[in-house]
This record gives sequence, C-alpha cells and structure tokens, in this order.
Amino acid sequence: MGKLKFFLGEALRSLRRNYFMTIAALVTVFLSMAVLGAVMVFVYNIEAVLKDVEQKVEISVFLKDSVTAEQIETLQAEIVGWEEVKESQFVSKDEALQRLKEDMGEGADVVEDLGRNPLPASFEISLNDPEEVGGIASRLEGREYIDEVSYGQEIAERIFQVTSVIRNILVVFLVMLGGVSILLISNTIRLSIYARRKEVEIMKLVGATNWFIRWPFVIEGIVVGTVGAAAALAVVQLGTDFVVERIRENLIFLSVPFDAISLVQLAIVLLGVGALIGATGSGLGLRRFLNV
Amino acid sequence: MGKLKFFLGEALRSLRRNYFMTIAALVTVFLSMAVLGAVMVFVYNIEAVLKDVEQKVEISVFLKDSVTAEQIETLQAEIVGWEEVKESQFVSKDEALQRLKEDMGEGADVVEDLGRNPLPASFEISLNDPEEVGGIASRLEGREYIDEVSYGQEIAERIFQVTSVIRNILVVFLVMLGGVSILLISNTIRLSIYARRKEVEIMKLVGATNWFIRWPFVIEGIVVGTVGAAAALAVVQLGTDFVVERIRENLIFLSVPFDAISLVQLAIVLLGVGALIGATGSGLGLRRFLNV
Amino acid sequence: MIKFEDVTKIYPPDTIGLEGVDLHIEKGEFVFLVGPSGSGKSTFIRLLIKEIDPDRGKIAVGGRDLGTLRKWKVPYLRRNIGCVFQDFKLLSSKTIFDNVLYALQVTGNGGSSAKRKVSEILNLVGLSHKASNYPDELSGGEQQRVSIARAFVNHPPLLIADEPTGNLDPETSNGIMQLLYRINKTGTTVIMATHDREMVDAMRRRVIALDDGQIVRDQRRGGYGEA
Amino acid sequence: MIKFEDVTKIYPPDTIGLEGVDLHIEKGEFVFLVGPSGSGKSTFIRLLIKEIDPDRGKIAVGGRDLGTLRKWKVPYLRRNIGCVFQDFKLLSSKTIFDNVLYALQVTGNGGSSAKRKVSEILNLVGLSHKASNYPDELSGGEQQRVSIARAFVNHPPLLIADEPTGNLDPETSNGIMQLLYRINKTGTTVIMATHDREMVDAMRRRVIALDDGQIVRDQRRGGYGEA
Ligand SMILES: Nc1ncnc2c1ncn2[C@@H]1O[C@H](COP(=O)(O)OP(=O)(O)OP(=O)(O)O)[C@@H](O)[C@H]1O
Ligand SMILES: Nc1ncnc2c1ncn2[C@@H]1O[C@H](COP(=O)(O)OP(=O)(O)OP(=O)(O)O)[C@@H](O)[C@H]1O
Ligand SMILES: [Mg+2]
Ligand SMILES: [Mg+2]
Repeated sequence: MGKLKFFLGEALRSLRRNYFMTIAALVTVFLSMAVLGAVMVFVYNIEAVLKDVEQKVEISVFLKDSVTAEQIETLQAEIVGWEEVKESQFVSKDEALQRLKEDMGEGADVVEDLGRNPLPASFEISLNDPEEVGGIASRLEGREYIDEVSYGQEIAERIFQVTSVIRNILVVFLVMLGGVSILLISNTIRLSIYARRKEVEIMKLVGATNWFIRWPFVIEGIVVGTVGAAAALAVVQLGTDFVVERIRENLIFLSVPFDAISLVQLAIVLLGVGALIGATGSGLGLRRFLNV
Repeated sequence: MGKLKFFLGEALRSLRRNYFMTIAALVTVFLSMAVLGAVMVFVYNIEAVLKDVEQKVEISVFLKDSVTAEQIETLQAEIVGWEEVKESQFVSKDEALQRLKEDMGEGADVVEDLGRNPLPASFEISLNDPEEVGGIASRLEGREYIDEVSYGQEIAERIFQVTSVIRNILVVFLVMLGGVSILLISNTIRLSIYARRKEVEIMKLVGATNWFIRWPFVIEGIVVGTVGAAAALAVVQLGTDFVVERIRENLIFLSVPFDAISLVQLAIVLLGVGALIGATGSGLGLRRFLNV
Repeated sequence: MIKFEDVTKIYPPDTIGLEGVDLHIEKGEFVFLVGPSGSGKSTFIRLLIKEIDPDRGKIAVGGRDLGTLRKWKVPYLRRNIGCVFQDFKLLSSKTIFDNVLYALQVTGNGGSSAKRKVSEILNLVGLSHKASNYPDELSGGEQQRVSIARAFVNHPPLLIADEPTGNLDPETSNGIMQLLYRINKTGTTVIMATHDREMVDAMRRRVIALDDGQIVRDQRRGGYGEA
Repeated sequence: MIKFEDVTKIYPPDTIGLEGVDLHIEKGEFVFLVGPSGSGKSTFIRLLIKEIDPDRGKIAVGGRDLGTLRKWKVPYLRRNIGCVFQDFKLLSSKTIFDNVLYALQVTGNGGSSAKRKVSEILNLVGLSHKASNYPDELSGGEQQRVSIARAFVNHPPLLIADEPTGNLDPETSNGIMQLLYRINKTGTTVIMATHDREMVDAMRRRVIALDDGQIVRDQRRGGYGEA
C-alpha cells in the first residue's frame, strides 16, 4: 500500500510538473470523447426512430362481409394469443368508411355520393418484431372468413432495406469513430511520453524496474483519460439536453424518444474507454523507451 | 530564393530526423480530416435529400368547371412566366379521377360506383425556392375562374420546420467538428514543438531571429497538414464510393444525388484547412518558446 | 569484482569504443581511468552498467556475467553500482531532494530513514539549501554534485564516477576526492574517470590509461601522465 | 567593450546570482572568471548574451545598453558574441557539421565559403572525422569541442567560454588554450570561466574572482588562487 501511495504521488506530481503535456492530453481526450459521445447519442436516437418507423409496418386482415361477431371475437382472441403479436385492433366497416373520408380530404364528397359501403371490416395487427410480418401474414392467409391478408409487402421490404442500410452505415461509422478516438488519444499519450523518454532512460539507469517506472505513467493515463472523458460526458449531456429542448419546442409533432441512451450507459462507455485507453496507451507507449 | 531552399531543406531534414513526431502529427491530421471529410460528405448528401423533400411542396390551383380551354392556356402561360416558378403542370378532370383511383387501391371500387366526376381540373406548380410557396399562392387566390388555391399549408410548414431543424443541427455539428479538428491538430503540433523547445532555445541563443526559426516549422506544418489531409481525402473518397455503391445496389428506388459534394470542393476544403492549420499551428505554437 | 575479457565495442558503423580490453579489478580497489578525449572511458563505464552491450568479449561484475544476465535482473545490478554520469542525468521533473531519494525508492526504500539519508548526503556535498530546487535551477557544478550524491546515497559496493569534478573548483573537487577516499576505505570499489592531473598525481593509486579504445598503461601506483 | 554598473540578479525567490557587480572590460582583453561552484560565473555570462535580464543595474556590450535593446535586435547582438556553453547546447537533430554551420547560416551566410570555414574549424578542434555524426554519438569532450568550434567559426569580436575545458584532457585543453590565445591576439576580447588552476596560473592574465555573486578580486596579472 505504501507503493500505491508512492505511485499515485508520482503520477500527480508529474501531471502537475508537466502541465503543458497534461493539458494537451486532456484536450485530446476531451475532444475525441465529446465527438464520440455526441455521435453515440445521435446514433442511438436515430436507431429509436428507425424502430419507430418499422413499427408502422402492420398486417391488415380484411374480413368477408359474411363474418359473424362471434367469429371476429374468436379470431381476435387467437391473434392476440400469439406471442409475436404486440397489438391487434378491429376496424369495423363503418370505421373504415369514416377513415377513408378523413383521408381523402378534398375528394371526400366522392364518398358522400355513395349509396352503400363497399369497404370490408379488418384487423390491424402490429408485431413485436416487425420483420416477422411475412410469417404471420401467411399463417392467416386462406382462412375461410378471411378475404385478404395484406401488409404492403413492397413498402415493408423497402422500409426494412432502408433501415438496415442506415443502421449498417451508422454502426460502421460509430465503430470507426471509436477507433479514431482511441488512436488519437493514444497518439497524444505516446507523444507526451516521447517528450519524456530521457527521463525514462535515466530512471532505468539508476536501477528502476520497468513496472516501477510504468505504474505512475499508467495512473497518469487513467487520471487524464477519466477526467477528460468526464468533461466530455458533461458537455455531451448538456448539449443533448439543449438540442432536445429545441427539437421538442420546434417539432412538437415528432415522437422521437430522446432518452434512447441513458446517462449511465454513456458514462460507463466514455469513462471506461477513457480510463482504459489512458492506462493501456501509457503502459504500451512506454515499452519502446524501457529497453535501456 | 537561397533562403527558401534552406528553410525547405531544414523542414524536410527535421521531419525525417524527428520521424516519431512526424508520424504522430500525420496520424492526427489524417484521422481528424478523415472524420471531418466523411461528415462533410454525409451532411452535403443529407442537405440534397432535404432539398429534394422540400421540392415536394407544390401549389395546387383548382379550377372551376366553367373554365375554358383558352383561359387555361392563358393562365398556364402567365404562371410559367413567373421566375419563381420551376414547373407548372395541368391536370384535367379525367386525369384527377384516374389518379384518385390509383391512390385508393383497395377502395377503388368506391369510385367506380360514381356516375359523374366530382373532381376539379387543376394546375400543379412547383417552385425554384419552395419557401416562397405562400406568396405565390396568395398571388393566384381570388381570380375569377380559380376555385381554390391549396399548398397543404400545414404539411408544408412542418416540412420546412423539420428540414430547418435538421439543417441547423447538422451545420452546428459540422462547424463544431471543424473546430474540434483544428484544436486536435494544433494540439498535436504544439506538443511536438514542446518536445523540441530546447532546440528552439538553443537556436535563439546562437543568434537566430524568430522568423529564421519559424519558417522551417511553418513549412513542416504545411507539409504535415497537406500530406495528412491528402491521405484523408483519398480515404474519404474511396469510402464514399464504396458506401454509395452499396446504397445504390440495395436501395435502387432512392433518388439521392450522391454527388452532392464534388471531389474538388472536398479537396479544396480539406487540403486548404490542413495546410492552414499546419502552418498557423506551427507558427503560433512556437511563440511561447521564442521568448529567450 | 570486475573482469573484462577481450572486450570490444564498436559503435556503428566503425567507430572504436573499446578494443580488446582485458582487465581485472579487485574488490576494494581504487582505480583512475585516464586517457584523451574520446579514448573510451565513458564507453567502459557504460558497458559496466550494461547501458550498452559489447560486440565481443565477456564482462563480469560481482561474479555475474553481464552477457547472460536476464533483462529483468539488470535493475538489480544497477542498484549495486553507484554511477556519477558525465552529463549528470538528473530527472528534470524532480527536485534535487527527490532526485537523490529516487535512487533509494527504486529499491523499495522510501521511508523516513531514507529521507534522513538524503538530507545527510546533500549536506555532505554542500547542497542542503538547494534541496527543493529543480535541476535546471542549479549551476553546472551543483548539478554535478547532485549526481555524486545520488550515486553515494545507496552505499553501493561499487562506485563509478565519470569525470565527477569536471565542473568543480579545485577546493570542492578536493572535498569530493576526500569523500571518495573515505568511501573506498570502507571497502567500496571505486572507479573514476578523470582529466585532473593534479589529483591523480597526488593520490598515487592504480591508473588505467586508455587510448583509442585500448589499454595503453595499467599501473599499480601511477600518475596521470607517466609512461 | 563591456560595462557592468551595479548589476544584481536575484533568481526567484531569493537566490543570489550576481550582486552589485561593477566591471569594465576593454576591447582586446583576456579575462579569466574564477570562483567556487555556484558563485555566479554562468549568471554573468547569461546576462552578457541577454539570456536573462538583471534585476538592477546597467549592462552595456559594445556600446549598446542591453536594458534598452529592442527585442528583435537581440539576435544581432548574439551573432557578435561567440559563446561556449557549460552544457554545450548542441542541436540534437543536426550533425556536428550542421551544428557549426548553423552559426553561420543565421547570419544569412550558408554558401560554400561558409562550409569551408566549418571544415577548417572542425579540423582545428580535431573533429573532422565526426562531422557527420550527431551530438549524442560523441563523447563528452568531443561535444565540448563542437561547442567551442561553433563559438569560434564566426570570428566574433567577443568570445565567451564557460568552463570550455571541463571535459577535456590536459593536452587537448592546452590546444584549446593556445587557440584562445591566438584568437585574442587578433584583437578579439575573450572571457573565460574556468576551474583550471594550472592554466590560470600559467597564463597570468586578468583574473576576476567571484564569490556568492560578488567580485572578490580583480587582478591585472593574477593567478587562480591568490588573495
Ligand atoms: N553512441 C555513439 N555512437 C557512435 N559513436 C560513439 C557513441 N558514443 C561514443 N562514441 C565514440 O566512441 C569513442 C569513445 O567515446 P567515449 O565517450 O567512451 O570517450 P571518453 O573517453 O569518455 O571521452 P571524453 O573524455 O571526451 O568523455 C569516441 O570517439 C566517440 O565519438
Ligand atoms: N534558473 C535558476 N533558478 C534559480 N537559481 C539559479 C538558477 N540558475 C542559477 N541559479 C543559482 O544561482 C547561483 C549562481 O549560479 P551560476 O550558474 O552562475 O554559478 P557558476 O558560478 O556558473 O557555478 P559553476 O561553476 O558550478 O557552474 C547558484 O547558487 C545557482 O544555484
Ligand atoms: Mg566520457
Ligand atoms: Mg557555471
């Protein structure tokens, strides 16, 4: 424990004495982490939006006019019983007509002129995992009192295509950005160690073991990594709040769940990555100067 | 000119001799610029998509059934004459009915049952700057053979709200990222100068003027900035091509103009910024060590 | 204590550091290493602390063959050798006190007894009043004395000094020599590279003269310039 | 040539560098600066090249008052002063040749005549064969001679040397002294801080002795240790 205290003291003393390099390293950690954090928040929210869009893919089950109230009830019960199904809503013939009128707006009087109601009753089924839409649809198809099962196959496939491409691009971008952050930070740390390589050499020459030299550097790295990441976290959090506030004000009709990523998750990732890169960057960056 | 050659030689010699720091600086420039470039491409393409979406805002001018073919022609000529107008298309009563049937899909037989055609003929006007839609609409309103002018005011406003918020967020993000890149790069350069502060001190002590010391550093900065940015440019270009290729394959129906930002534009920005930060970062970073 | 067998060190591409050096130094000896500038004195010392390795030949220190010494054992070798470096090699980010203390801390000994030792040795070299200064706030001679203090503080069985009085006035030099003399009397082996003719002539100890990397004289009770 | 009027330099917080120094050195003089370690010799030299500024008093070099000298003119002052630094101050990223050449290049003179001058001076200090080596590949004495060569190459009217023979063997030291002597004969003012008693006693030149930042002796034809 005396050793830990010594290493800690060494690390803090060095951070203070080499404040120029400390600040440079902090700035790099802070900036990289802030960008990474901001993009993480962005990606998570987009992901939530994509999920939301996918939820719009529903199955419409059109019923024959001959169906009885009892049959409707049995079918509803069966559908709701399937675990893939999130919700199933019955739309009567009247409701269908009402909706059509609303949808048409300008052309509504066309419908007014009709004597009878040509629209069928239907179930509208939303799923927990929208991608299973095809399977569920085929399970329903061909039953006797069902006229037609439709889930806008083409539209649905397009949506899934689009969301999966966006998702892939974003994930790749996020991973790359993570890699970039790590490289930038360890790069700066290596540079700050490089500037002190003579000191490391001297330490070796007066009989210090590699780990005796390394520990203070590792602690320094952890301190810089964590402090920089914490600052980044604070800025990202404030920035997100500010942006979300403004989006909510301006785009009240949007239903984006802006708490897609929690402060805790973000904190764990940023602080963890910061401390880890700091520690390993310092530890590994030293290696080539320890060969004396 | 002998001087320029000397400064250039000094810069290159120093880059070679201090290769560790050269590589560190190159890596930073490359990574920052690659991220900045990638985001620029992304933002420009999103901007193109937004423009595309905004173009969807059109004015519909519904005509009274009493209008004559001659009046239609005069009005068409007048509208097309306005410089704000990009295109104006006439939709006859029959065409309108046809479209309605297509739009309704399932409910099309409702329309079949009609004896007469209740839909009006109309002009559909698209504008060069969709935001002027309100002005143009009011210019047309109230003319004798015009029944109603509509541009889906609510929808249009929402679209403009959404696009403007997205635009603001992206622009702010891009500007911030530019700032971050500049800070990261000049940070690394400062660190690499810091590691050489003793050398700078010695140069001053043997009679070198500030600019005599500074020029090689500035040239070094320009070289590192330009080379790093060029590498980033190449990677961004290759990456964009790859991604665009995949998007085109997977999402053939999307009409995104993926050449929203040209290689030349991107090159000018990245190389220019790279060289500039390199030069100024080196020039300014030296300042505090020249006071000997 | 120290054994060199046909040791040759060539700095790439072809600069001779040492060439075919055979040597035996017994425990408790006091040896002057002399020779013109660039004759290989510092190279000899750097080989002893395994800062560099020879291209040929065998070096043994305290019975350990440096050629087969495992890497992780090198620090333990160095703790048993106090070394005054020609260019001082002080840690610029530590105070004078901490620089000297560091030589004790590396051995896992940094407590209050260690601090007392540091204070004593700083007092001995006349730098108590500079204890909390940093190396770049010291004069050349003061830095040199810090390097000396750091090499002594550990009471190592072998003490090597590379021109330890080059930046010191004759009086202070004499003080340092007295110190080395007393340390040697307690059984410590002392090797000292020097250009100080007066001092070598006055002490009449073993003198090893190098020239161009080769031993040109090895005299039991020699002077600086004798043949 | 050089005038000090009541010059005091205190290093923060309260270390005396120089204290109340009054001094006059004529053009063409040869002056030894002696004194124990930490007595202020290097401080005196650093004040002369305006590396540091005094807290009190006035310094004039070659008729120019350093206190009122504009910042941008300082390099031009320094080009007229050749300085051998106690810690050599070589550029580690340049070869020996380029280190010496740099002193000419700063004056805008880097052509083939400059290169010839560099070769000559390197020959003079016996380092022609090290021209393309880097400073960290040289022995201590060799580095010191590079610093000497750099100070001489420009034939400055004022030459300052801070313990230029501290790392040199007596023979090489003598060579350097001969060189300084000849340079002085051509009219160059030479100031040399040193601990080399033999040399000072042999030369019998003006000796200024410092102690604790104050001038304790200023003798026309003095020796190292006389009262
Ligand atoms: N790292 C190196 N690379 C190449 N040559 C070197 C290196 N170190 C020393 N030399 C050369 O080896 C020779 C011996 O150097 P060394 O430092 O041992 O001399 P020395 O006897 O200590 O001299 P001095 O009295 O000047 O300190 C010199 O010619 C020197 O230039
Ligand atoms: N940068 C500094 N900060 C604080 N004190 C300093 C600084 N430089 C020198 N000193 C102190 O000023 C005093 C005079 O130092 P100076 O370097 O002039 O001595 P010197 O005569 O050159 O000694 P030496 O012969 O050892 O080189 C010393 O006590 C030294 O510790
Ligand atoms: Mg040596
Ligand atoms: Mg001095």
